[in-house]
Amino acid sequence: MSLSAFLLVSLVLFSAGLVAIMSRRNLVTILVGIELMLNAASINFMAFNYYTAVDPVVGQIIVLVIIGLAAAEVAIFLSILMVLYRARHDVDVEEIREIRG
Amino acid sequence: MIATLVIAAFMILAMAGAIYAALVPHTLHCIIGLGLTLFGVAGIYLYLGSPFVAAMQILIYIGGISVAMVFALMLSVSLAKKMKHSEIKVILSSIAAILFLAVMARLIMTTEFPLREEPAGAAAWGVEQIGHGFLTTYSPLFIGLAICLSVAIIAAVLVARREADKS
Amino acid sequence: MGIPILSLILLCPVLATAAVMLVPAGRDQMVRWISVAFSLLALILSAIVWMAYDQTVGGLQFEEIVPWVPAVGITWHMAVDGFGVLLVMLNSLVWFTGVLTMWSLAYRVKEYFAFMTLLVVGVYGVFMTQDLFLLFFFYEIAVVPMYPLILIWGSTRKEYAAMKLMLYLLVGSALLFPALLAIYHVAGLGTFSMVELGRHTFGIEFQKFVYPFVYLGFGVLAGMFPFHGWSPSGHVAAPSAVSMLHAGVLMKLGAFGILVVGIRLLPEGATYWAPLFAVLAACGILYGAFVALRQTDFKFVIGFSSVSHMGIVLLGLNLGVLGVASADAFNGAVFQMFAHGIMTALFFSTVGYIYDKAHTKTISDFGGLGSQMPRAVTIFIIAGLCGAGLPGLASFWAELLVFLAAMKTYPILGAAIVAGLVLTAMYILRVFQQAFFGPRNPKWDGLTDMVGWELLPRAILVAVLILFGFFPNLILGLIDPTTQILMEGF
Amino acid sequence: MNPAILAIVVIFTPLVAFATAMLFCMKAHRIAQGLILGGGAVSVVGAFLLLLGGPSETQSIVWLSSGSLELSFGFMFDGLSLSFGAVVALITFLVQVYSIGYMHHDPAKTRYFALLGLFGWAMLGFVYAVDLLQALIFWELVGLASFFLIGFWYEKPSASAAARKAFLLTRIGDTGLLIGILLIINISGMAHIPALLDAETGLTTMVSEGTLTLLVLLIFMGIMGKSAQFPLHTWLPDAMEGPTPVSALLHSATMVAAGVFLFARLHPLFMASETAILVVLCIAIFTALMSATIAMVETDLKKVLAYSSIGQLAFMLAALAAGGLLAGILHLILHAVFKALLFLCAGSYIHHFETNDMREIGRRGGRRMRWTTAGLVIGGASLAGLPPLAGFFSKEEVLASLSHGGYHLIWFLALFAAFLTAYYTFRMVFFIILPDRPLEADATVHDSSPVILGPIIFLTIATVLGGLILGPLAAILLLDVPHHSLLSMLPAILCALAGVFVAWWDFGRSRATRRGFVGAVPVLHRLFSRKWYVDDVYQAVFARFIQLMATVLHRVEVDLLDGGADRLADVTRWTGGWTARLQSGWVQAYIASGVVVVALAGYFLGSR
Repeated sequence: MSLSAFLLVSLVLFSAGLVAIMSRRNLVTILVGIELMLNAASINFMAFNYYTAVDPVVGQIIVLVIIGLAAAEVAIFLSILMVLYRARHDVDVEEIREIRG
Repeated sequence: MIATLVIAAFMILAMAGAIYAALVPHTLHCIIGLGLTLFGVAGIYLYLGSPFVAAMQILIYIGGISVAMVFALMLSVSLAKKMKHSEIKVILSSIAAILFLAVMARLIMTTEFPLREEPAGAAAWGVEQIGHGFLTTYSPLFIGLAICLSVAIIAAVLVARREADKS
Repeated sequence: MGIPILSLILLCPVLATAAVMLVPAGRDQMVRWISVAFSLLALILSAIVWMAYDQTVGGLQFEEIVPWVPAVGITWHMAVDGFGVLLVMLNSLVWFTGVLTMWSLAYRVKEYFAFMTLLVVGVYGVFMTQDLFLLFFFYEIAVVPMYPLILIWGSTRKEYAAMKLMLYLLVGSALLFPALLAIYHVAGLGTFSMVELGRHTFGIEFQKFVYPFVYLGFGVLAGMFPFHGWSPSGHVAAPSAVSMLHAGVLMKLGAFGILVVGIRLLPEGATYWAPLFAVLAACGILYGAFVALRQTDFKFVIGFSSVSHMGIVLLGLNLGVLGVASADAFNGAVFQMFAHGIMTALFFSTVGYIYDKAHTKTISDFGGLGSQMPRAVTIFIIAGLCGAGLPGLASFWAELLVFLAAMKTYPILGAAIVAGLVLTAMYILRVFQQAFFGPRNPKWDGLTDMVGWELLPRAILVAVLILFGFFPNLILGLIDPTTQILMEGF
Repeated sequence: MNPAILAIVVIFTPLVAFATAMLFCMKAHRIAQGLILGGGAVSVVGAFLLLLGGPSETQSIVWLSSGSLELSFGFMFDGLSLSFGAVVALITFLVQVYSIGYMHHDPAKTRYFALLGLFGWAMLGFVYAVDLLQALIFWELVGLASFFLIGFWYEKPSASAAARKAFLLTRIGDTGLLIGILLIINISGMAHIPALLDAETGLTTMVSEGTLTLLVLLIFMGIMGKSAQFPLHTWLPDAMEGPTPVSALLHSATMVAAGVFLFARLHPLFMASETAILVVLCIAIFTALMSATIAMVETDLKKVLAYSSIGQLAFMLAALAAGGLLAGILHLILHAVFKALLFLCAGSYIHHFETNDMREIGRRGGRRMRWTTAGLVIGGASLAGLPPLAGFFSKEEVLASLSHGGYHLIWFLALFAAFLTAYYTFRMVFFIILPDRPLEADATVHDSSPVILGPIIFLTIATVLGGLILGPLAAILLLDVPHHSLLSMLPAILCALAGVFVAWWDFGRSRATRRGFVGAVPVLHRLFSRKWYVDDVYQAVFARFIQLMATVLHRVEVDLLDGGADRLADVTRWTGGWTARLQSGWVQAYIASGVVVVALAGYFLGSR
């Protein structure tokens, strides 16, 4: 297995995340897309860490941080989602367009 | 050889889960797809010599995050049902994503990476080193993460509760 | 390195901002006392710096050098030369008197003083730092609080004025920032230290190209004709102490920037462009005076007089670059920065007082105000006479030195500017006559005149004007050695 | 005692009195009055001590140094400073005493007295100044004091307008003066008066005659403003809006004389330029004739005196320009004495009758104020140049210096001006002492109080004996006393007597028409009573021009510079409005476009 293989896997994950973000109307599925993209980034870190980095601790630390941040993000995201749901009984992003210019 | 086969299986699992999650209409199925991907990624971490991170991936991501998402889904009943799904949007965004994928893939294939002589063994970067790193050089990161997490959790509680009071 | 006195001065407004923010809501009196205490402390420290500055040696003193971001060569490098000492003093004086002027403010006191001291931080920083990056950093700190200050506490089309001011100044910054980066990059020394950069000789073509960016970028803040549009409306809209700081000190940042960045680092570019900019500055002097003649609002008159008087500063700088008139032009320009700062602060402080009482700034609404507010009127008249260049008040010497240089370099232009003094006298006297003299207007009989502490800040400024009006050598002795060092660069 | 210390006492005591009165005594009128009078008395004593001490070395310190420039602050103790300084201090003090009575009922008299102190300081500082810039500073401060004193009754619109006009017109002259001084500093690198005047190393050796002419004419502009010479004279008659003692002190005796004093101070420079002399002579003689003609038709007592001041100042300048240093200074000093006397008398009448119209003063019994009337007649006779009063000697010297200088046409015109002077002066006198209808038996007319009469009587005596100072003055100025034959004095005496006689014929005798001979020529009468249309020309040309410029530039500001910026902002906003429509708020579209852009960028950048 070479570095490029891992990078390609991560690219596929990232693209899948993009599709999810761009096409879905449900906030939860968009969150799933974001998680996919974060994972793609993590894979990249780990792969470069394994194949090229001088100090292999760095990559792992960053991945751990990403995992932690993802947890925080999900906590916030879900609580907002709950509030939003209660207020509007809907989490369809096409309806949430208050930043329209 | 077996290792190669195993890692290839994990990679395929990860990719398949991701594509499934991206395309499937039902929200719950989507989360399941994410779970598959996370599992596959954990396998990849294992192969890349980091059992600790792989364990964390399973514990936090699959055990924590996915479960939380499912719970959230369950709490709001109508969310669990199938959402409106517009085919045209899926097709358009898939085209954009594939365009992106193609360009990036070409970049990856044509780039020469400065590879290390030989991949480091697991012994050189075990849990001990990670812990040491977190407590010395990267301690600001650690502290920052800790603060961020606690703030996020407190904020999440506050946001959810204040609205509950109002209603 | 002894006591880092410059950092201590800078720390005063920083601590004041922090302390003011920590005061519980509703304790307005405490906010005021905190502000006045810290500004007094800064004033005392500035006075110590002035006393301790070795005038026989000149040059940069009280140096503090601490590496900050060594990777790109940013250093916490604080030091002042004669100009810096003078302008730090100016800032301390205007801050102190500004706080006292706003003593009676009642609306959102805490936020007001927090923003105002933040602005002061930026101004101190620019006058003290010898690091190009920090200079720009502090410059922006000084500029940005203007927006909320005008928007929240202002009057007379405040949204419009605040937005206009912000846009003009941001355009200035946009010109400036690439120019500063280009200076850093082209020098290739890997340091932002202006002392180091000053030793480097830039290519003549580069200097010619970059200098206008620096000049215009800083010039916008200095109220340079024809990019002065923000200044009159900004002054009019801002609350009095902000106008004081703004016209009194902030506009000097622009001129100071031209001096320390433009002229010191790019002398040949400055020389190349000086004739054009000198003529523009002269136009600004006459233009400001003419337009002031037509204004109907107190603050607009002062605003345009600021354009006119800052024209003298800019003219002095450009004439100094041309170097025909030895040190007089630079000395005059720097002197004028100080004198105009004090004078305008006095103007706005007094007009602010009248406005607070009468709730109008339209000149023709008044008439015979001299009977009702003799003290306020007297103080305004002193400021006005200073503006008209009356001997015995500080600006006379500044203008004299610049005019001297102008007469030597461009005699016809110089004569025209000297004749412009008549215009200055005309618009000032017009205000006196319409607002203060004439029959007593019974509408204003209820107004109370300044008493006690209200008189204090204005009295301090008047005293400063008169002191340096009669003993100009106190200032010239301070700045002349620095000017001599500057002149060696040409 | 060191003269420098004495000079500091003389100059700065009034300042201290002024500051103390302004800061601490605004309510305590009596204390303020006492302070100012005390300061004035100290100045008088000091100035006379200096005068008795005789000329001595100049003393100065460095005041300002910037680059190569060095300015000094110090005092000159030559005959000119000492004699004029003593006169200034004396008349200032007398006017202060007089003001106690005159301003007795004014509620703001502390301010008034304080300003007199300010004026005393500024004027004395000017007289002893050693450096051109130092002189300029005090010169401007004198103008400032004048501004405040003319506008003392600032609630009267005419008074504040007059103050503004005085400040602006003198300021126009001062522009020339400042340019001249700046040029001198630039050329010679100094402004120290004795050094500039030095015959071997001074200014005259540094520049060509053309340049020198330019320089002295620029300085003369300042003199024209301050000493009210055509065409900058129109502020002086208007300045009569101020309290009468102020007119006596500033606008006849001392402040307006500052211009003449400066001319005398820089006399050698003017003498070095033929052209400048001619220009000054022409302006001076024209001013003298013009002011005399206007005074002939004026009925306001103070304005007649104001125009006569303009004319007499022109006489002084003419004498100085013709080379008669002694004549000019003598007339300067003696005119200060008798013109102050005339104004104080006028003030006494005005204080009593509360009108400025001399015909009305006469009709209401002005001549019953005997002491005042005596002062007026003696002062008037002196102004007319009747022997043996002070004015006779000085005017005699002036005319003699003109004829000695060889300017015969000017001499002749000056004689004519002297005739006119005698004519209008006695027109004024006859209006007051010989009113056109018999006086009623009015018991209420009485003479003024002793504080007012004291200075008048003192100055009357000084006017009678003034001619005696000729010898001592020449000695202190180190000049020779000229001797004139009786024959050479005859034309002047005859002119004066003729003037008095014609005035009697027109206004004094019982069947007089009281219209004057000018009244027979309506065109001239209108020209004179409209003051030669100078003010109208100013109004029509300069004021309108400046207003027009201001309006045009104001439009430029509003429409072009400011408006242009606003238009730019409008365009931006409009563009923004259009582009905002692209912002659908549909986040997914943003992301998609972002992805496409990144992909394209990656394609083009990656293909390199």
